[in-house]
Amino acid sequence: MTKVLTASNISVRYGGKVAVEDFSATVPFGRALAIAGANGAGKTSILGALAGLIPASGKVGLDENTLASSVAVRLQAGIRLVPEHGKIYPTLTVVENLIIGNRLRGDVTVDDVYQWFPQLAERRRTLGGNLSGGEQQMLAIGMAILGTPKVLLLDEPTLGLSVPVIRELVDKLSELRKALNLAVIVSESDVTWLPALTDSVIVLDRGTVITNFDNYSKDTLRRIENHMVGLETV
Amino acid sequence: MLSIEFWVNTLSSAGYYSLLALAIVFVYSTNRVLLFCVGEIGALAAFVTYSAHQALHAVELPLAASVSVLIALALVALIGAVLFWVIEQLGTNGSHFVGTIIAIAFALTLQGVMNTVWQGEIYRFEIAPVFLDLGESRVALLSLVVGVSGLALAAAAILLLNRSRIGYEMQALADNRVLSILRGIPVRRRIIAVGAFSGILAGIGGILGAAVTAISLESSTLGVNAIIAAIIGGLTSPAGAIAGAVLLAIVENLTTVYLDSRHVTLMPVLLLGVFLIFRPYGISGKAETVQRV
Amino acid sequence: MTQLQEKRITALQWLRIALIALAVIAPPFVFNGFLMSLAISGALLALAAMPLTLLTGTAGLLSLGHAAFFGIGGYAAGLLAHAFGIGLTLSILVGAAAGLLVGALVALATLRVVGIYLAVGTFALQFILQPIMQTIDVEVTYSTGFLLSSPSLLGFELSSPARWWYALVVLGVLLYAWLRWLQTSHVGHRWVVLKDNTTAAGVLGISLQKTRLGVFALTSAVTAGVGAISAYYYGNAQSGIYSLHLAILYLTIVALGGAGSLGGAIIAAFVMIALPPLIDSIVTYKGLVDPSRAGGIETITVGLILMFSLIVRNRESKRSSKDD
Amino acid sequence: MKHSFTFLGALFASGVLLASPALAATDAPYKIGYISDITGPVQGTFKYTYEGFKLFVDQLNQEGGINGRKIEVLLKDVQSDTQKSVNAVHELKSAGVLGIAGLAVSSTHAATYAAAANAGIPVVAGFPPNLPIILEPAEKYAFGVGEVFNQTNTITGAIARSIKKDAKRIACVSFEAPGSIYSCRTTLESAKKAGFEAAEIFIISQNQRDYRAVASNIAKFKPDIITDCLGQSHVIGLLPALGAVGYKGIYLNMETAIGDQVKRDGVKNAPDIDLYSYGRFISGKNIAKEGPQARKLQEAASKAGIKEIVAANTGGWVLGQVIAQGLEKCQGDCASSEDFRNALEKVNVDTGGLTGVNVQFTETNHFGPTAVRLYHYNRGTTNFDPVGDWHGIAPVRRADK
Repeated sequence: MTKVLTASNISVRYGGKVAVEDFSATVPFGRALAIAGANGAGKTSILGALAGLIPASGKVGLDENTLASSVAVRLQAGIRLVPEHGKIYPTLTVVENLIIGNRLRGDVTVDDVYQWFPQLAERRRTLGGNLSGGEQQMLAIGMAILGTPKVLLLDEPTLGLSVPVIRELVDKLSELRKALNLAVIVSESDVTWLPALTDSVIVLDRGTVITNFDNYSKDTLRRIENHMVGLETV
Repeated sequence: MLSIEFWVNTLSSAGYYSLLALAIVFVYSTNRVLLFCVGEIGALAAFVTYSAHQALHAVELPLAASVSVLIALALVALIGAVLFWVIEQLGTNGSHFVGTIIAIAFALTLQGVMNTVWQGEIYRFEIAPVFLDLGESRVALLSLVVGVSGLALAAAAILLLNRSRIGYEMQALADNRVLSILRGIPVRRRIIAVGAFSGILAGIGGILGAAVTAISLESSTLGVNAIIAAIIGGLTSPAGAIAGAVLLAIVENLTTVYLDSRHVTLMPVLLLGVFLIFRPYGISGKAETVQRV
Repeated sequence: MTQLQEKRITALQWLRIALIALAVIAPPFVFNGFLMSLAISGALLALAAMPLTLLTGTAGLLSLGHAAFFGIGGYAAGLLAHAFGIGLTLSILVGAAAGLLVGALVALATLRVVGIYLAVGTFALQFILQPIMQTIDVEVTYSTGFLLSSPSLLGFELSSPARWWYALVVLGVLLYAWLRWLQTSHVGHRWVVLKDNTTAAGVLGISLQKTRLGVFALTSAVTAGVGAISAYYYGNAQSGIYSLHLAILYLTIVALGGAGSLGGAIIAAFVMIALPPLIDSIVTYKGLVDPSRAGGIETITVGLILMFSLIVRNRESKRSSKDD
Repeated sequence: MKHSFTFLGALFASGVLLASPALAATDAPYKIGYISDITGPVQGTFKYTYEGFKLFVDQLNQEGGINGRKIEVLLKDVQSDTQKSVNAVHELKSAGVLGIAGLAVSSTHAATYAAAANAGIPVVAGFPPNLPIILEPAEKYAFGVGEVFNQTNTITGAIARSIKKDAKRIACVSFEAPGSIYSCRTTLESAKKAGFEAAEIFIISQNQRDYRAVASNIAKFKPDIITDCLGQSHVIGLLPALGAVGYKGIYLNMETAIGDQVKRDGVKNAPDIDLYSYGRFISGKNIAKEGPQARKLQEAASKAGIKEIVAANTGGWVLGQVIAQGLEKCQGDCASSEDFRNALEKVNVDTGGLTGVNVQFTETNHFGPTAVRLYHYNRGTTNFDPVGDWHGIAPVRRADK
């Protein structure tokens, strides 16, 4: 049984500009890691690199075997990215979105998704574009976990959602993580939800890792925030 | 009032216009490119069908007609695929009207090919004329067949798209390419499949059109009316393309009956002008929310 | 930058200026009748291609109505000469005014649409103007088209190819300078914003409608003005000349010249003029190909050049957009 | 931008080398330019006139040419493009031609004449379309040996009357081009003079591909006779459509380089249409008996593998005769194009059976009197049999002068 996702020395360059510099992390299955940092810190680039969407140097592997950097290979290996924007097809209905997601046959089926997210079952005929923010996020996660997911990468999942919806989402995510034994990496720029969503955090500033914490005491949250705002430097 | 003949003529024009317009809509909704060479692809299919039939007929191959149609459709499918492959070379940042100029360049190249190979000759399919006497007017069976088969094939193509997984994937691709990559759709292969599929639709439309008119370089101007039909129908909706084609066929035939047949080209363009001003996104086109002015 | 590099840069610039000066002054002395007519046709194409480069390249508005605006200028010259005996100079102004009006109308009619739909509006214009021009041909000139002769520009008699060439060169330089100034001025910046990011334009308080109306009317007026000059050079304004084919030729020139590059458009215009005789002599050289195929091969070549230049130009801009 | 500048410059420079003019020699052949649409959009109409012209010139050169000098033909294929036509005139002037023959679609004629006039070179337009500016008072450098519809169609009414004495209603079908519309106008005027009560024009639009609607319109008019001024692609589309809508009556086609086979295919599936055709130049599988030049054309054509001579071949042959006589009558060794122009105004060619009357130019009329003959299509023998004699047409003055 594969037990851990390892990412080592991931660097991303756009032309001359360096977006991410030497990022490494290991996430055991069933655990969740947060990548925290202000906008433009390189969070989205890291997730894109892990999913194979964005060309990057460095290695990504499940246990010992390294994965090729094509999206298709990473998908087959079970790595699923839910992007920040354009995470569902607004012009297709819920069921059509799920049919697209269901290309990769596997353990989790459309009915499972309906069980995880009952609201989607009720609104199965409505167009994605007509769903609420929270429902769209659930549909996006539903599409991503179809087939046999192993790693779930979420880019700013709580952005733009109301507090009750976020609370429901966070509970559902931890349920999913345990039930499907997923390794989860969440990019977050809002510190409040870190403890509920994840077990450890790596803080980034303009592409470089500043520090990381593997527990969330009150003090840790304050220090993470200072780093993000630049009050505390390494 | 309007004779049966009028309705049969309208039906047959609607038949081949809807296939051509559908090809335009599939292309536009996939990569926002206006398929200016739809008429040339149709004319080329007609020429290839005719020449292949002549050659196969000489060798007395059975089923010569259907084999030659298949050869023609295979060729135009290839051309559609190559067009999409070239447009893909522009990469994602290639704005859609660079792609459209590529379609115009394809139209030019295909005209050159037809001019070089068939040298401006004009042919007709040897289809024995069979007439039906409905009421007091005589109606050519061929017009009926062209009309019915055109509309039926167009409806089938839409059903294929609205019901099959490949259909959803094509729509998904048009909607959001990055998400489609992330969900495992083989984007490049699907895009080229849309190209081939649109080429076949345009090819069938061209062959049906030529069956009722003539096989000549000039019959590529059927593409001009098909573009108007597609735009009136709303460039982003397949059903709209058929509605646009039927409306265009009615306007064309009404013009010939009541006005002077000379204005057959002008009236659809005026109709297009009216749509551009009052309902720019056509009968059932979805508003282009991304770039709303 | 070292001293040496600076020296080499200025030398290069001097070489370029010298080359351009040579290309401008030499032709009437060096070329024979045929090459002179090619050069003048090329100059006329370049004059009309520059405004389209601005419209499509800088402001990002694809137009298929370029031949129609060209025809408006031609017919203005024809009607004025036929009815009032008015010469070239005034025809250019009247033609430009007519072009400005029609251009503004088309822009107004397609105000609520974006991108490809505007190309469709100009495409419709081509098919609306064609029957109007044909009716004028039948009713007014018994199908010959307007015959225009003895052109003189501001008193300068255009009686010989050399005079035509120098007049067009002067006009070309003036037009190039004016459009280049516009491109780099605040007006030009608004066009670039119009092209690249319509939402940003809204934020910056740039009225999209006014910008689009302005650039469309301006480029249509210039094109119509050149249309009047061209009608006098060819001595005839007839509906058959202003075809969709001519509009596509202009698009090819703009694409070959590179988006927004006025200099590129000028060079591409001369290349596209030199191409047919070049292909003809290559194709029929030692019976390489049966001459009756030459026409088709030429059309194929123009199509392939248009495609090739688009892909190369696009790849270049993609590479450059990566750097900044 | 830098590397593309050099690439584009090189392309243009090489164009200069290859197109430079040929060299000159003492008793050099007479140089005649020929401009036409050989590979362009309307080549189906024009390449056969050139074919006839070349047959005549090659045969004349074999017989030793004129005053011992051969005729060298410089062909410029302009594909019915105005810009290329004007550039071709300048190219031919640089090559030192005495005159230019042929021309492509009528929309390019005015510009070609204008450029040739500036260059002082006479232009003799071939079959079919000729602009009315060659009628009296003709433009100085413009001549024509084809069809000027304003003149030819003045007789169409009488010809239609001669086919069916009691015919009352006539329809004329033209396509959306100024020359063609104007031709039908003249036809309908002559029909009214010849006693037709109802006469109507039907215009096929520019890219009209679907002729059934037009055909049913024409049928609804219930004409006794339908005549036309159309191109090849229109005739191929219209005749079957008329059959399809059940038109039973006479179709009188004006031969404008359409060709007999196209007409045969058109009426093959329309048994009720009684097809007639009229034209200035004879055509057919064996025309030798029509006259000496007809026999020569027949021999030259069969040698060149042409099974059936079309009117355009004959038109090209007569164009060759006119050019040849112009060169003969040119004083001295016909050094300048001006001499050739003056000689052309003295031309009076006996076409040896190829046409009804001689081709005769004068100082003020560069087209001259013409004649047309009526043919009836015999479905049995698939021949077009002549009906009665040639109908002479008096020269017509220009409408705009």
